[in-house]
Parts: sequence; structure tokens; C-alpha cells
Amino acid sequence: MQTTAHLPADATVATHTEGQTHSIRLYLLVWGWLFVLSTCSYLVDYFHVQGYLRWFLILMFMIVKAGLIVGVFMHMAWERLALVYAILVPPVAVLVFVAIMVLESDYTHFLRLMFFGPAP
Amino acid sequence: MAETTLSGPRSEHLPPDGWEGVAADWSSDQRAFKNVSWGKAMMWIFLLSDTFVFSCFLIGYMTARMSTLAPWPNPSEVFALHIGGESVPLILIAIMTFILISSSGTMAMAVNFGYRGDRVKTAVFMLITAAFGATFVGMQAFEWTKLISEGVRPWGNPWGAPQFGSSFFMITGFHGTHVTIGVIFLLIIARKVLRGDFDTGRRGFFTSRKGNYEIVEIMGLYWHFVDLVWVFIFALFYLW
Amino acid sequence: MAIALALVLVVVGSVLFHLWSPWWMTPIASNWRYIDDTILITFWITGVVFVAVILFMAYCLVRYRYRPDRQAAYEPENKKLEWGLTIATAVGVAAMLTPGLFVWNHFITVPDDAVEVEAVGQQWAWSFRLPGKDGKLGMATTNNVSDQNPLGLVSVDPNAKDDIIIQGADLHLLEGKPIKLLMRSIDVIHDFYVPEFRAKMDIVPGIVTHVWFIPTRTGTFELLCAEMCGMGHYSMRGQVVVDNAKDYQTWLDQQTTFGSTMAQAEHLKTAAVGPSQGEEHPDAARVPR
Amino acid sequence: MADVAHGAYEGVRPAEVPDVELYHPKSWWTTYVFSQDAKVIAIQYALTAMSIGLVALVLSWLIRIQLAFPGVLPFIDAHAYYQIITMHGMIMVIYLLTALFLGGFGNYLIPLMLGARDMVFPYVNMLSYWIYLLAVLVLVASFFAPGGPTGAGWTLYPPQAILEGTPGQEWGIILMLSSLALFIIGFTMGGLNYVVTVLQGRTRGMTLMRMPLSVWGIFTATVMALLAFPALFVGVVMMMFDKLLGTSFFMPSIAQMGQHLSYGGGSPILFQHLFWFFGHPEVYIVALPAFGIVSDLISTHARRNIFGYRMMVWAIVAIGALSFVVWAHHMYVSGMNPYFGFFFATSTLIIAIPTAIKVYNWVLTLWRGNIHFTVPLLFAVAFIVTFVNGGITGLFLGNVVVDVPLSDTMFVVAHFHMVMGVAPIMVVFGAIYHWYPKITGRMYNETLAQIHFWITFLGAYAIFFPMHYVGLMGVPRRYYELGESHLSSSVTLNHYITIAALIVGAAQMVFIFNMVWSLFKGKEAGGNPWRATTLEWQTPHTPPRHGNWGKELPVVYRWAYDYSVPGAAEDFIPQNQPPAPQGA
Ligand code: HEA
Ligand code: HEA
Ligand code: CUA
Ligand SMILES: [Cu+2]
Repeated sequence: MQTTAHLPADATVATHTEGQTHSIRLYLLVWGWLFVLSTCSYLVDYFHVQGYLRWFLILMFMIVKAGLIVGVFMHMAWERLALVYAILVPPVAVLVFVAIMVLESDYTHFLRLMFFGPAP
Repeated sequence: MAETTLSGPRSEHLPPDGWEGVAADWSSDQRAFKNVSWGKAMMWIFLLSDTFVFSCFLIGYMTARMSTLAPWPNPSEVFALHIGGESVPLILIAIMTFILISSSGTMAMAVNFGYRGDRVKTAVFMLITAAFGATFVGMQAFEWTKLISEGVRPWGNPWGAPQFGSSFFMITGFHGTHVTIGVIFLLIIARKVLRGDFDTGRRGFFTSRKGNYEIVEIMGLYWHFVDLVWVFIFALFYLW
Repeated sequence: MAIALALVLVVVGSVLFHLWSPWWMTPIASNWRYIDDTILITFWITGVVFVAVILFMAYCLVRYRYRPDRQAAYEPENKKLEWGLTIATAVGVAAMLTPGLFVWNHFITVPDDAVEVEAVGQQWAWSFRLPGKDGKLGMATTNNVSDQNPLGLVSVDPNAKDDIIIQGADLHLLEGKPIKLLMRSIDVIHDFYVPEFRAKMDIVPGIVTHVWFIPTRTGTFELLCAEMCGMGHYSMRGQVVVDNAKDYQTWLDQQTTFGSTMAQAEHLKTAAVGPSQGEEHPDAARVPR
Repeated sequence: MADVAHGAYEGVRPAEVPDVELYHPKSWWTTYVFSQDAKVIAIQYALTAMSIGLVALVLSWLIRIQLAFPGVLPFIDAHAYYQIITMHGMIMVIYLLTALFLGGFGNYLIPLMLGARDMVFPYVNMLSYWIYLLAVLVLVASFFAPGGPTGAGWTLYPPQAILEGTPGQEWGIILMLSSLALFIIGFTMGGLNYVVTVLQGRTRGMTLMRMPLSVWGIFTATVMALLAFPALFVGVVMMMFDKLLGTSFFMPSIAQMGQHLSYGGGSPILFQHLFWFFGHPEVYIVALPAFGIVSDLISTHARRNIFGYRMMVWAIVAIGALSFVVWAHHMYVSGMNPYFGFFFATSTLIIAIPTAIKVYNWVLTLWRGNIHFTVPLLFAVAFIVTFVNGGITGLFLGNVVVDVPLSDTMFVVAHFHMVMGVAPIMVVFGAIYHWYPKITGRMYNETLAQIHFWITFLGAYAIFFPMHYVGLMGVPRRYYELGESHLSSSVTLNHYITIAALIVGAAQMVFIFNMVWSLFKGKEAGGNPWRATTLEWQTPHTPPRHGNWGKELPVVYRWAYDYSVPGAAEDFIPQNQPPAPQGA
């Protein structure tokens, strides 16, 4: 899919002057953070943190990591909002789907416990 | 109708970003994403679609896990390795995670050097990324063999809900496929870079169009996405 | 021109057909008259709109047909008109939805005095189970299904002993008594549908679904399977008989309980099911053998 | 009104002549077969879709004959019947309508209407078609596979779909799933193209709010498809595993025909959610392009600007967005969590509002117009009638309690045929007649077209309006035969329906003949026979050549609906006509 021939080279370069030429340090920094966060979420499991705290930590680390990757590595932080919204809004539909399926699974589980659960 | 005709901004000074920026961009002519090339836009939208694919896989897994009465095998034990006598939980997965993250880092470097027009460095970093990717797939393969040898099958396993094996093989399998495809393309593009296609403006094989270093960034988008997916799998499958 | 005429014909024809054709809902036999009412409300609102929209279009087609000397009006938009129509429509929607949701709430809240009756679907036949004297249905799971125990009851469950099992025969219900119909399938998805009762619900393997209603008139009603379940789908019929108290008793007395059938089975030393089958965890993982 | 698009963004010129030259066809093969020209790909898509559509049409006759006169065709037993309805439904929805609207009209209209030379990635675009063709071939192959095609119903509900007792559970279902997977992959390639072309490939002055509604409809539908098909894809993959690997995603423990199957713990309802999360957007995917195209047909032939353009655009977008949160209205009686009923009934009926707005604006466009009764306009009117009729029956089904007695009866079948099987098909025909002169350079035969219209419109209405009442009585759908039943009185009604269906079906042959005949004998149409404003009618050549526009791309100065502008010389002003010196 190499395709941007029709774009005058200057346009392309101009395009990315903001996006691309920030220092390597930033990458190393983010890289480091991702390591730290991954380690943290690993430790959550290692020390058998349980219950809501576990969920909170795991999801938090997950979101932050995702944010870093999308924001910095994928340069979304430097894209114009028009693109940012176009990409970030549709997944709301997925969230609805997830919410519904959580309720649905609970209901199924409830029915199964009630009717097929441990016999009296 | 006059109100529907906002004029496109000039290339030199794009309109201010923020809400009015969004409005201006979307209502301008020719393109909605002002400084985004066709290839990049396409990759972004493809990734959006792919997001839905992986989301649905994870939703399926979640539903199976939440609605079964059978006990769900505890990942942190299932994926533990015996190192020097005592077993370390999830260790292999942790290492895989670090490897994939590193590959993302190197990929970012590659992109960066690409735009500095540094042919060799770009190619080298892409090859390193590919190497990391290959390692990841290798370890995934090891993981699979380990589980299979312990009697985990897509249709059942010794410890509980059969959906455990099903979801595991399906989700990691699909992710692994994405990684593999990524590796292949990394190699192809690295070769092009090294050969200097993008400096000499050599024509592509099929499309016969010229490429430029931006393809490296597009490749990067894909690769980082693969990493992103793993972040979710790691949290939702292994740590739940 | 011709098209305008055609539209008028379509409208008139549709209305006449609606009013005079003999094909209409079957006479209701349950407490769900509310559902019929909601249908009628919807018919009225939507019918009026349909007629209005089409006739207005017909008028436009005649009134504004091509004339060389005329020029169409140039009017990109008309905020007032557009918003007015939008709001009118919203009102129409609300008028249909609100009663609907109330009835739905009624539909999903089962009264406490409802008696539980079980309907079991399998390719392609119906079986039923009544709670028996103790008024409780015993546990049953697909894993226990066998020739002696076609509905897969859990024999260790005391409640199961006196359950009454009806196979290959009609289900009898007592007139005027609220029924909570529990539905279980041992193979694929089916759907319990008696047009006269209006109520309908899928029967999904792996869970137990339910629906409730009060039979309001005696008679024999056809039970149809309304969810695609394979080649015999269309032939998966049954009968539901609504009796008055007397007939119901006489029918009830002729039925045999699960306990007695099991006893015979034991006696014949062919008991295939026992407490030993881990049937407490029907859903537990089973590595195929 | 008009406004010069000043300060266009220099950095972004759409593909210029040299770029197009790169993949300019050089041989017969690259001109007609492996062409990368969107227009050729469009025609390939359309012809393939219609051919397979004809198969589905013939299948529908068999369905009708069986329902009205059970057993007159000895080769239709229950086994065959279920295979017939399944293939009929699946082909019509996916392989005919989706492919025809997006792959066919999308490819042809998007670049032309936006003043682009082609899709942004012609090569990928070409691949898209060939993969689609492969998908169709796999589908056709299942007809000849041992055991025949699958008979699980187009909704493919497990467990039934992959078990004994359902026709085609040996090979049919596997081929069906593979074909769907292929279709999705192929479609994604095309879809990305359409979306990016609309977003990034427009000509100077072409703002989103100046795009013809056809493009808006196709664009929104494509975006929806890109987000909805993944759910189907995942469902397909999981079911494939359940079938081939013995996993239990959708399979609880089952005792079938006296033996225990080695499944356990899965949830059949999960598949239904996945399927309908795709399925409902899908039905709008085949509706929105129709909405868009019909708007242009009405506006052009009524010589009047489309009424409330911006409202129309927002309605399309709103419908597209909303349709991702209504899917479970197909599952009211599926045994899902009953409280969902409240949420989904509400969201479902809310969709009726933007849809209603569109209907009103179509009618209001005719109002105070100057209407030419051309065949495209007639079909547009037919669309409105059938769509309103089908739409309001949708409101019955959307209102959860009302759906309880009607679900899975012929009422549902009548609903979706009226709204999907007839209305959009009317638009398909209208559109084909409308653009035929541009595509071929020749005019169709008016008389034949009129015959085709009258039979198809009145006939199709006569088929499906009475069918609602069959459902109202309580006759379930997917019934091979009603047999002895207290609902038997519906049989007489079925006779009429079937006769109507056969007549309508026959009328389609007139259409096909007309298309072929006019191709050679039709009279020259000229560049802009309808005196339309949109860009595709302003091309230097008819039919347009590769690259669409000669050396210079058109520049757009106004919206797509400048018909009967007061004081203008003509009763239409093309989008690319510069405003008169001191403002028109
Ligand atoms: C093009 C395809 C298409 C379209 C546009 C629609 C539109 C709608 N559909 Fe339909 N539907 C299908 C295709 C479509 N449907 C298919 C294929 C199935 C069956 C799948 C299967 O099971 O095999 C189905 C099934 C189906 C069901 C499930 C039935 C069941 O299985 O039990 C439901 C339930 O809510 C439903 C509802 C609706 C609603 C509310 C709309 C609304 O969008 C309609 C909105 C339109 C109008 C309302 C008319 C115009 C408005 C006016 C004229 C203004 C006046 C209106 C008011 C006063 C409110 N549809
Ligand atoms: C776009 C979708 C579409 C279309 C056009 C049709 C067209 C027709 N359908 Fe179909 N049908 C479905 C989608 C469609 N159907 C679906 C999804 C199902 C559900 C399957 C299931 O239950 O699993 C179904 C099921 C179904 C049933 C129910 C079977 C059952 O449940 O027992 C019946 C019964 O009468 C029927 C009849 C017809 C008839 C008589 C026609 C037509 O004859 C109507 C009259 C003809 C036209 C309006 C012209 C059509 C034109 C074309 C198709 C273009 C072909 C190409 C060229 C002409 C070049 N269909
Ligand atoms: Cu049982 Cu259909
Ligand atoms: Cu729907």
C-alpha cells in the first residue's frame, strides 16, 4: 500500500515536522514507563491482590499503557482533533456491547445457578 | 446554501485545533484529515475496524467465562514456569510482554529515523523489531506446546471450563497471526528501505506507484496496534 | 397521473383489506388482552400516518406534475416545518412506546401465586412436567437424560419424586390459574408458541427460560414451535388443553409420577442414572471421551 | 448560494493524470478483466451480484410454490425447503444488496460524484472484487457439496446450525461460513477504499456538505459495515471452531436423539448477540444507500432542490449511529435478560424519528416541484410507499410487547420484505434506469421500463401486504408446510400471494431484456439526458474514460441541488459551474 506519490514531497515533510522529529528521549521515556507499568500489573498478580482492588489496578494500568502507546508511539497526541475524534468515538459502541454482555452473562449465570447449580 | 460552504484552510497555516478546528476540518473541501495522507488514513480506519474484531473476541471470551458454572482455571498457576524448583507465576507471559513492548520501542525509533531520512538506521531498527516479533511468536509457540502437553485442548482441559482452552488458543492464535503478518511486512519494507527505494523513488511491485518513508510510519501504526491488543489480552485474559 | 391514481388505490385497497378481510388475530385465550390493545393502538397511529403520507404524496404528484410553463419552488429548507414534523413524530412514537413499556413490565413480573409448569423441547416433540403434590419441580439436567429418564431429572432430589411427567400427550392447564411456564431444551433452540395465548418464548439449551400467563377460557389450543430447530421444525406441534377444575382433576389423577416410573426402572435393574454421575454439576467441564 | 472554493489546500491534489497513467489499462485483460478502474470494478460487482441475485429470485419462487401448493414440486421436501429459504435470504441480503449498493454503486458513483479520478487505492479495490467473486463461488459450490447447502436459516443460530437434523450440516455450513469470512475480507478492502476516498479524495470545493446524498448514504453505510462485519466475522470463526474443533463457545451440554454430545457450558445466546450486533446495522447498510440514491432521483426528476438537505445528512448519520444500539430488538423472545426489553424498545423506536424525517423530506421535495414522471421517479415513489408501509410494521415489532406474539411469524417476514426486499430493490431499479445512460451512453426502452415498473411495484405490494395478516393470525415463519392446523384458512391467502410473486418474478425478465436490448439498440443518450447537477453528468466523455476527467479536475462551486434556481438561465446549475460575475 505505498501510495502517497501524488503528495508533493514537501507536503509530506511539512505534515510530519510536528509529529516526528521530537527527541529520542521521549520514546525512551515512554518505553521505560511501559516497562514499569507492565511490571506493576505483573506484581498485582504476583502478590495475589484480589477483589475490586485487583480489578481497579489491572484496568488502570491497562488504560494508562494503552494511552501511552496510542498517544505517543502512534502519534495520536500530535494528530489534529478531527482524526482523533474520528478514531476514538466509534469504540463507544463496543463499550455498550460490553456493558450489555456483562449483564447478559450475569443473568445466564444466575439462571444456571438457580436451575443447574448444586443439588439440594 | 451559503452556510454549508466553508472553505478549505491553506496548507501553510492550518486552522487552530480544538473544537472550531474540528469543525473547520470536517467542513473544508478535499480532505477531512488535513495533514493525513491516504495511506495513513486507510491504516487508521482499518485499525478501527480491527479493534472491533478483537473486542468481539474478548467479549465472547468474557461471556463464556462469566456465564459458565464450571471452575475457571487460574491463569497465574496455569502459566507458571518451574524455575529452580519453585514455580514463578505468569513469568513467561511477563517476558513476552516486555519483548513486545521493546519491539514497539524499536519500531518507534525506526519511524523516527525514517523521517530523518536515515536509511540504514531505519532499516536496522525495523529488523530488530522484526526479530523481537519473531521471538514473541516463538515463545507463544512454546507456550502452546507446554499447555498442549499438559492436556489443554480447544475442547477441554484437566482443570475446568472447556472454554478456557478454546478462548486461549483462539485469542492468542489471532494475535499471533497479526504479529506474524507484521513481521513479514517489516522484512519486506526493511528491504525496500535498505535498497533505497524511497530515496530513488522506485516503483512498487503491484501498484507501480512510488512509495516514501511514510510507509514506515504506517507500518509502525500497525505494529503498535498489535502491541496495544496484547496489552488488553495480558490484562483481561492472564490477569483476570 | 396514473401513479397518483395507483397510490390512492393502494391506500384504499389496504384499508379495505384491513377492515374486511377475514384474516385476523386468533380469538384470545389468555390475560394478555393488553398486548392486543397495544397492537390496536399501533395500528391506529401508524395507519393514520400511512394514509396521510401516501395521500399527500398522491396530491403532490397530481398538483405539481410537469408543466412547461411552471417552475419548481426553490426552498432549501424550512426549519419550522421540519421541526414541527419531527416533534409530531416523536409524540406519535411516545404514544405507542409508553403503553408498550408498561405492559412489558407487567409481562416480566410473574405473580407469586403462579404455579410452575415445565415444558421441555427436543427435536421434534414436546414433553411437560408438573410439580406434583409438593408443588415444587425437582432439579433436572441435560446430562441425566436417558431412556428411562427422558427429561433428565435428578433422582436424588426429593422434590423430583412426585413430579408428574407427560410425554407424547397434551398438556392440561387449569382455567383462571396463573401459570409460570419454565422452559428447558435438551438439544437445540425451540420456541413455545400458542397463538391464542399471545405469549411466546424461546427455549434455549443451557438455561431455563420462562413466561407467564393466565388461561382465560377452556378449550384445546395448538402449540407450535416458533424457532428454527432443524428439519422437523414445522412438524413440532403439540396441544394445550385448558380445563375447568373438574376435568382437570380427573386428568391429573391419570398421570404417573417420576418416582413410580423410576421404581419400575430400578425394579427392572436397568437403572442407568444414579447420584454417582456428578449430576450435581451438570455444567461442569467434560473432556470428551 | 454559490461560493468559490478559495484557498483550497495546496498540499492535497487528488491523483493527477500521471498517477492514473501508472495503472492505465494496456491490454484487453487489464481493461475488462483485471481492471483497476473503479467504474469497471463497479460493473463487475453489479453483474456478479445480480446474477447470484437471480438465483435467489428463482429460489423465492420455489418457496412461494411450496407454501401455497404444498408438494406440487416433488423435489421440495423439508430438507430442500430449509436449504432454499436459507440460501434465498443469505444471498439476497449479503451477496446481492450489500455487494450491489456498496461494491456496485459505491465504486461507480463515489469517484465520479466527488470529482476524483478513481478510488484512492485502485489495486486494493480490484482485489476486493476478486475476493468477493471467490466468496460467491464458494457459496455456489455449497449447492453441489455432499448434503447440499446449509438449511439453518440465514441467521445460522447454533446449536442447530452445526448439528445433525439440520440440512447441510456436513459441508453446507462449513462452506457458508468460509464464504462469509471471504466476503468480509473482500468487503473490508473495498470499504476502506470508499471511506478514504470520501474523506480524503475529494476535488477542490467539494466539501462534505456539498456531497450528493447518494454519496452520504453509501459512505455512512460503508463506515457502519466496517464496524459491524467484525462481529459477524468473530461469530463465524467461533462457530467454525465449534463445528470443526469441538470447542463449546455456543454449545451447552446437549442430549440429541438419545445420545450425549461432547459439548458443555457454552451460550447459544452469545451467538445471537454477535450476529445481531452485525445484523441490525446490516439491514441499514442495505437501506442507507437506498435512502441517499432515492433522494437524488427525486430531486433530479422533480426539478426541485432536495428539501432540508442538512436535516437529511444528519438523519443519515443519526440512523447510522443509533443502529449500533438497537440490535437486541431481534431477540425480545430469545430468553435474554428480560430487562433489556426496556432499553432496546426505546432505542429502536427512537430510530423511527430520523427515518421519519427522511420520509417527510422526500415527500416535501415532490411538493411544489415540477415532476417529470420518468421511470426513475416512478420507482422512487414506489420506494416511498413500500418503505413507509414496511417501516411502520417495524414499529409494531420494535415495541417489545407487540413483538411477543408477532416474532418469528410471517408478520416479520412481511415486514422485512416490504422494507428490505422491496423498497431498496425499487431504488436499485430506479438507479439502474437513472444512470444507465451514463454507464452505457444509450437510453433504455421507455415502454418496457414502464411495464417492468407497474408489474413490479403493484405486484410486490400485493405479495407482501397480505402476508402481514398471515403472520397476524399466528402462522410461524420457516414452516415447510402448515398441514393440519386451525390456521389453515391462511392457505387461500397464500395462493394469491404466490400468484403475485410468480408474476412479479416474470416481470424481472422484461427488465433484463430491456437492459441487454438497449445496450445495442437504445438511442444515443448524450452526456446529461436528465439535465442533472451532480458531477458525474459533467464528464467530458460518456461513458467516462479511465481517469474520469480529462486533464483538469472539475472545481465545485455549489451544493448538488441547484434546481430551478430563481433567475437562472437553465432550471439546473451544475456543481462545477462558476457563479455569474455578480452572484446568481
Ligand atoms: C432494509 C432493512 C430494514 C429496515 C430499514 C428495517 C427497519 C426497521 N425494523 Fe426491521 N428487520 C429487517 C430489515 C429492516 N428493518 C430484517 C431483515 C428483519 C428480520 C431478520 C430475521 O429475523 O430474519 C427485521 C426484523 C425486525 C425486528 C425483529 C422482529 C422479530 O424477529 O421478532 C424488529 C423489531 O424491533 C424490527 C424493527 C424495525 C424498525 C423499528 C425499523 C425502523 O427503522 C423503521 C423506521 C421507518 C418508519 C417508522 C417509517 C417511516 C416513518 C414515517 C412514515 C413517520 C410516521 C412514523 C411514526 C408515527 C412513528 N425489524
Ligand atoms: C433483499 C432481500 C430479499 C428479497 C429481494 C426477497 C425477495 C423475495 N422473497 Fe424473501 N427472504 C429474505 C430476503 C429477501 N427476499 C430473507 C432475509 C428471508 C429470511 C430467510 C430465513 O428465514 O432464513 C426471506 C424469506 C422469504 C420467505 C419466508 C420463508 C419462510 O420463512 O418459510 C418467503 C416466503 O414467501 C420469501 C419470499 C420472497 C419473494 C416472493 C420475493 C420476491 O420474489 C419479491 C418480488 C420480486 C422482486 C421485488 C424483484 C426482486 C429483484 C431482485 C432480487 C434483483 C435480482 C436481479 C435482477 C432482476 C437482475 N422470502
Ligand atoms: Cu422446535 Cu422449531
Ligand atoms: Cu433490526
